[in-house]
Amino acid sequence: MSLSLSVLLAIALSATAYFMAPRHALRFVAGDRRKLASLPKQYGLSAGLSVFLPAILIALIGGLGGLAPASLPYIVIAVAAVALVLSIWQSRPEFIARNRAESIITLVLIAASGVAILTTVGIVLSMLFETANFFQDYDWKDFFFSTEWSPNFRGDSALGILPLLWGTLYISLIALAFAVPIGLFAAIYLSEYAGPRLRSIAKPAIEILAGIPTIVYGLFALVTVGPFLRDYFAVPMGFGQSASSVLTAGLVMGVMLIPFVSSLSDDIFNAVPQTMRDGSLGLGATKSETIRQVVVPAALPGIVGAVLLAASRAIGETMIVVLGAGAAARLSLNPFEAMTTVTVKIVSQLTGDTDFASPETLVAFALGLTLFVITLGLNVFALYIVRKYREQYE
Amino acid sequence: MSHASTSLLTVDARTRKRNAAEARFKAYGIGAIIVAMLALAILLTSVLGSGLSAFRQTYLTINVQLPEAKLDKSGVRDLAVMRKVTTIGYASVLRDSLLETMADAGITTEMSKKDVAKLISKEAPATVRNHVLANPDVIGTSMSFDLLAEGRIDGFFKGRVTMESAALDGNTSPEALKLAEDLKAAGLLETRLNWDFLFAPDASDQRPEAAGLGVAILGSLYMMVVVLVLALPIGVASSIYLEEFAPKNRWTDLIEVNISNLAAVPSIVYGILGLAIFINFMELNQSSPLVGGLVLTLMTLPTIIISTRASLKSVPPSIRDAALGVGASKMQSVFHHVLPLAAPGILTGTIIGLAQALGETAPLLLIGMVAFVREYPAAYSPDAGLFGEASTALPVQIYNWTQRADPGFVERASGAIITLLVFLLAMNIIAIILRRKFERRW
Amino acid sequence: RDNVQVAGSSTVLPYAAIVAEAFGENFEFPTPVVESGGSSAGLKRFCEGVGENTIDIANASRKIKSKEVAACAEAGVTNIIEVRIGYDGIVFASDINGNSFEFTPEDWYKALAAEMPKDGAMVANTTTSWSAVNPAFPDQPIQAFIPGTKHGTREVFEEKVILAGCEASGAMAQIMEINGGDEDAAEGTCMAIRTDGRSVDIDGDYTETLARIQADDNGIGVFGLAFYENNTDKLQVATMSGVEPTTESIASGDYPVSRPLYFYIKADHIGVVPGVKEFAEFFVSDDMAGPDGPLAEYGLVSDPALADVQNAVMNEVFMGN
Amino acid sequence: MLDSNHMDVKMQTETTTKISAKDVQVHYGDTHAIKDVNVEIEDKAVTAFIGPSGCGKSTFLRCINRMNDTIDICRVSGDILIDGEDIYDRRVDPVQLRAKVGMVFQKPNPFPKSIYDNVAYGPRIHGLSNSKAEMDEIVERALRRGAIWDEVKDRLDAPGTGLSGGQQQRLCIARAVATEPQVLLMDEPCSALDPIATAQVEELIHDLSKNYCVVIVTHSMQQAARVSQKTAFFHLGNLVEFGDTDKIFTNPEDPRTESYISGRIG
Amino acid sequence: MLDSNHMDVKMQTETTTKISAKDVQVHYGDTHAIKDVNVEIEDKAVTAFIGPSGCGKSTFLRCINRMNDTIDICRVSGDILIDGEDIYDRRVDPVQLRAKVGMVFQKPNPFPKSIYDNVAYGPRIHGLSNSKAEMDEIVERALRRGAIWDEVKDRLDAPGTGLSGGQQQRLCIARAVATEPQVLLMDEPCSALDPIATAQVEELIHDLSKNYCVVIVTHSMQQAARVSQKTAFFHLGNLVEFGDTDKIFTNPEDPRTESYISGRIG
Ligand SMILES: Nc1ncnc2c1ncn2[C@@H]1O[C@H](COP(=O)(O)OP(=O)(O)OP(=O)(O)O)[C@@H](O)[C@H]1O
Ligand SMILES: Nc1ncnc2c1ncn2[C@@H]1O[C@H](COP(=O)(O)OP(=O)(O)OP(=O)(O)O)[C@@H](O)[C@H]1O
Ligand SMILES: [Mg+2]
Ligand SMILES: [Mg+2]
Repeated sequence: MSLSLSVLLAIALSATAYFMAPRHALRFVAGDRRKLASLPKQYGLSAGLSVFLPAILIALIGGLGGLAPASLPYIVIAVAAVALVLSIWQSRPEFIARNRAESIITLVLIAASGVAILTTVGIVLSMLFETANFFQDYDWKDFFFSTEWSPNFRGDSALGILPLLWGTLYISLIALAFAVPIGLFAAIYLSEYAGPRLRSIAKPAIEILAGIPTIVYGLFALVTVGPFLRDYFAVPMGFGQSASSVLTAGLVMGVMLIPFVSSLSDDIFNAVPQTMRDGSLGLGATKSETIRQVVVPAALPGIVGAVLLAASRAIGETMIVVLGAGAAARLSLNPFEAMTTVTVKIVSQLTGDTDFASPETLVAFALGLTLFVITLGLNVFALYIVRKYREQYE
Repeated sequence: MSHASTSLLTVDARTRKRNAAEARFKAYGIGAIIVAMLALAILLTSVLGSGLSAFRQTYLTINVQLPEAKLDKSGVRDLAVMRKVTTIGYASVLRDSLLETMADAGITTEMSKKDVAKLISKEAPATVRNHVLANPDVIGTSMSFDLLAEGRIDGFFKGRVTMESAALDGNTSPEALKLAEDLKAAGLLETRLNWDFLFAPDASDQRPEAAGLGVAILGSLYMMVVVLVLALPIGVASSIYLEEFAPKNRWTDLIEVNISNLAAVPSIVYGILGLAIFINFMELNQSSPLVGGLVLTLMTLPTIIISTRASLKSVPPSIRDAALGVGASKMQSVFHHVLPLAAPGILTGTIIGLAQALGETAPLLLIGMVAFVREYPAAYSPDAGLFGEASTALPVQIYNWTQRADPGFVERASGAIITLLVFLLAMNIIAIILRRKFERRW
Repeated sequence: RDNVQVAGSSTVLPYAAIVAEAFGENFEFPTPVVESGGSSAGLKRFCEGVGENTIDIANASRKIKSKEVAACAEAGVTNIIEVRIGYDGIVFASDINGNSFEFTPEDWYKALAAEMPKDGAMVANTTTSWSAVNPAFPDQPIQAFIPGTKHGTREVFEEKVILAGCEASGAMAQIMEINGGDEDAAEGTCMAIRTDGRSVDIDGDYTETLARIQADDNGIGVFGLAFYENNTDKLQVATMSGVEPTTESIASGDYPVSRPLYFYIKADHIGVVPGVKEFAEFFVSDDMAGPDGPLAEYGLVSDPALADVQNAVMNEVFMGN
Repeated sequence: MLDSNHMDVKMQTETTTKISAKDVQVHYGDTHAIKDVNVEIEDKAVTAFIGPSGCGKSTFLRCINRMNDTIDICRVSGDILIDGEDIYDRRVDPVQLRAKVGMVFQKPNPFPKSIYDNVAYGPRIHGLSNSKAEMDEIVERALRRGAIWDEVKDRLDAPGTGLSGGQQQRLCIARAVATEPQVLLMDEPCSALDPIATAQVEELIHDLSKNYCVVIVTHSMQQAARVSQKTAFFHLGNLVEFGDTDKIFTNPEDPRTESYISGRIG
Repeated sequence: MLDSNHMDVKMQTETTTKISAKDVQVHYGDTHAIKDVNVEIEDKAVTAFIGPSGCGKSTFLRCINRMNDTIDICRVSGDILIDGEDIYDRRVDPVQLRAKVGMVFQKPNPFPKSIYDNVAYGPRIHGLSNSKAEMDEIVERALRRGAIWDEVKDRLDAPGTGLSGGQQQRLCIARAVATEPQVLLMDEPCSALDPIATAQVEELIHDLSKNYCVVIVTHSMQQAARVSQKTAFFHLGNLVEFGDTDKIFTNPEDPRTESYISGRIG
């Protein structure tokens, strides 16, 4: 018997438990559900979950890493069957099934949050060893403090992270400076001014922007925006000749990020109770004053969440940066110059043709880990801001 | 006070100023919407403009002679023997048949036989060969085939290739285009709707005309099933725990920060993780939609969690109190009241998360899904299990096609982008409708 | 697993895909899965170990490094068959409507070097026009699109063009004079490319280079021969030292800038994963990799010593033996 | 003390009309909430709206400063004139209207901001102060008038939502008077207040009515009798009777008014 | 009519203690909202909490069914026993407690659902009905007891949030009684009600007290006098006086009670 078949069987058993348990309990009280300590469906839920979870857990743990003994499927089924009998036997009128069901669900919820933790652990671990290998070959001081990034095939590469960090920061800031106001204003307009018709069309339409593959944005940056900025701004203003620039990538990325800010903020604005608005309007505030001073502050945690999400996307984006801002690592204030980001270099060093055991490739892991730590810091800061300025309505 | 005796019908100076600010504010809003819509319109027109033609294709109608002497020398119709004749052999059969068909239609050309044969797609011999192997009886007869025309010819009828560009092009010539026009006049060549674009597998760099999205669509579909089935429940469950149940202390702060931070992890890092955990440790099949889906699930989770938590936060506590007050448990108050009110935000997070998952290439690079795959993956196979067979995905196909040298793939890539957007809309439409249903003010 | 899994260099990918497609059409085996992701990632996956969930063949646009072989051996991958499938020509091309060029390595050195020796000291390269590099050239601003440092092509470009130009122009000797005869350092100095925007690194692929040239008529880009041959209506190619790049001139060695392409077979998978050996043999067969085969037609420079390669595959000759 | 004050007010009988409503109808979707209401509300006086729960008092009150505009399904027809100007005229700016016609809502709705900011909000947007000191003064004055200063003076930075129900109500009153509106609409301003606080708020209402027009909704007949000069009795969306408070409570014309009044308890 | 009923109740003096609080202290962050309260609340009787706004009535009420658990910054110490069991014991499930101890909040907070669902929610989660018909009955009965049935019977599917203030308040009362709690805590249940509705709710309270323990917060002395057998007077977080309602209103012991009572108006 295969493991998947046994899991299917376990699911069938838990479905049986789900249907049988309430009946069993009702039998004691002659079908009068009011005499049960919990709702009939809670008996079902409790029993179904008590059957399903242990079985699936055993299947998962046993199935991991291929250490499954041949008997695993039978164990899974045996556990499910025992749990079935026990849980149905347990379904008596005085049994508080809701508590059981809820404690199981709480466990499930905790396990679900565990996924995020495990992911983090996994990410850190999967990068840690290679990062350590990298620092054996390459001086950490040069990595963190050198302002030069120029890998080559000869083995004397300069791998300073600073220009990459600067590029990441610069491009992300430009992208956010474009996307956050536009996204916020779009959200404000949609939730506070627009009629339901416009809203129901515009919101999903703007969300398409998040779904357009980034290569399209990249080509748009490369073919249209880049030359435009060069010809009409950079060259006349004497900022240089480069078609790819931080500004190009930032703006185009900003377009992509609009829906991240607008859609989520719009939902949050909508959740602010109308009485808050009424309170302000009743004092003779204009709609915009109400929005700026009451609605937006009340929605702040959600907005910060949306902006964080947008910022995260900006930091993680590659294609738009490659095509819009180029691949040259550079420390410069000029927004019309080509620069590049940490993420771009992670991808290019990982997918390049260099020796996979050389610092030029391993640097990708060090870059990833460093970025991880830095964004962690930024997130702590964001949490602090939210805590400090949060306005909780009733 | 300043406004003590003013008429309501005349607007006083301060109000005028405030109204101007109001109008400006509103204008910013409209402006923002217009900017967003304009950007969308520009991007969509450029994609549609260059991609719609991918759904049409040029076909040659050739009366193919299937001589026994060439295709089955033994004459016993033994499949094992017949297989020895490769597509190269069939290519020469097709060349001869094309020349004959042309002669029958009275079309002449200066070009060499070899160049004439180049009008036929390199895919065509395989088409004919497969047909013959499936129906050995047809050997010795002649039969009419609709075969793909070569990419540049196709491009010519779609306006991508011109006589001038052909003159410079090493892969075609004005004469070839002229010949194609003649064939068209004779009714032997036609540009028509091309469903194969959606259903055929990818083709190699030499056959842009034959490349299709079948495997990619299937792969993306499988991955999205995995993502939807895992990411939404896990994301919502962990947000509920963190927002509603978890004690508020340093640990939960840490987890909160940590989850926001996961959103900022470059997607390729999830590929590294997926390679390490799912392929090397759990020994799942590489290039499989299952692994792809798991990696994308991990990548999408933070998006869903962040948006879900934001919307859970925005539900007023009085609603929770009301439910608790009638004796609902915390769990019930959350599932019965808070969650429905937070649903719009959750669905938004899902829409955005799925959009990202559907369009992401980088993490798939490291788990082997950025690949040339021609065999359709099965949803289930005894060896590979659920979603375990090698496949690609739509963004991967787009990424691959944009890298190919033959300009014919530009159109294909745009066509694939259109398909991806349609796929995305189809996937999100339920979420969008549901979200509208749940949207309410109180 | 019943399909062959191939991963590695994106330069080799198109060739491998062409072969895989034909292999699937003409053999009873399923079409192999060919992944891209770069030589480095491909070899890394290749060296992860032996077994069903590791790949069978790694494509590479360079020779496997000894460090990598060691890593492979550590993971149990000891029996590796190295197969050279041909050469990748590297050409310089510009917009079809622009000026045409006849380059020498020296021109490229003078145009792109970060610093050049002048009067016994290194000075930054401030040349902005091709006519300043070589009076024979038109007065066109220098704008070069060269492969980013992740690309194997970059290595070839630096060594076979820039370094060669450095030596040919005599700059190499002057640099050694300045730095006191340190040859390694001098080579490094020669190959340092200016970063003032005249030369733009392309981390993407040739389609990006093409798009950049189309957006900027002055641009001159580095392409693979195959890419150029598929886009002759948009690009004009420049000669190098008077030789026009074609499969023939490269095969004969007249055109100097090219590199070999390889794939590596995990011999332990032969007989375990069906079709590995058949695929490899088919790949290097005359029908495919020969001078008249589809690979050559697509732009691969056929290996003059293809017969040796075919033998090595047939006899499963391991590396190092 | 209160009584003597009332006498003063009732002396100056000849007053001008501030608000007049003509044939006002309000629908919430299909619900006909206000039916054909005609009423003239005097300036510098207190008018009380009474009537059973759900009869339309709040609805009518909200019409007077066009707060009903914010309810999508609400439609208002007929004319409401303030100082002879139709407030539903297209030229009327509801913002200016609401600055002139302040409102205290039935459910206290403090902003999720500090107590200080709650009160300072109105003066700030109307530019009523030039300096921090002036604003402090305005806030203190408003909180004092709202009879809540003593309770919150030590925690002006605490959030307004963390107050008790009655405190919130008084905070909202303070917030409304801080902008010095000409007309003040108060929807059950004392519902959550203890007798002493109620007395203080009634005192405030009385004070305000010397200069402004005050309309209150109340369920307490006693309160209506105490503070108002005119009373309007609503029933099922109709304005059944409107007239001098004395008259309504002692000698109502309509049998419905009669029975409502007499049904009163304690 | 009411009076005669009151007589009945006051006859059966010997009652059992339902709720007893010992040394209860409540802090909101730094604010000390309840100071050392000790009280014994009788079963099958109505206890009224009175006191000036902000004195801690709601806070104490919310302690009794542990609704304060939901406020992060709120800390409760001391013991509260119901039927002799400490409700702050770790083994006590607040959910079961709240099913037993129902609550009507000071600010009406209907769910953003239909009127029907608002009322049916409690019975549904407690499994009080076997069928749709039974549920319909429960809902109707609850709405009738909440004195709102006539107003909403034609629009049970309309959202509860679209009701008038007083209607919402009665809806919340109906919602609370629908689950038949043993103890009902009502925080100013009549604050937004007209006299007739108030009378109906008082009637309900009286009915309930025959079988259950009812605690109400009110600002109306008259109401306290009318409906309650015991009255507790809070002041600045202290329980100043607790005793028979008659006694408190006629002969208070504490001067603070005295002055609060005498400050009453009308
Ligand atoms: N959530 C809270 N956060 C901080 N302080 C609070 C909170 N809720 C109430 N308080 C404070 O605790 C004290 C008691 O409040 P409580 O709500 O119990 O008063 P109350 O007697 O019900 O008054 P009212 O009659 O006005 O409703 C008040 O000073 C109030 O400001
Ligand atoms: N937002 C709304 N949507 C639909 N109907 C409403 C809305 N607000 C009020 N109603 C209905 O309109 C009628 C009048 O309501 P209104 O709020 O004016 O009553 P009220 O006189 O203020 O009552 P109360 O004394 O209870 O506050 C009621 O029947 C009510 O149910
Ligand atoms: Mg009202
Ligand atoms: Mg209270």
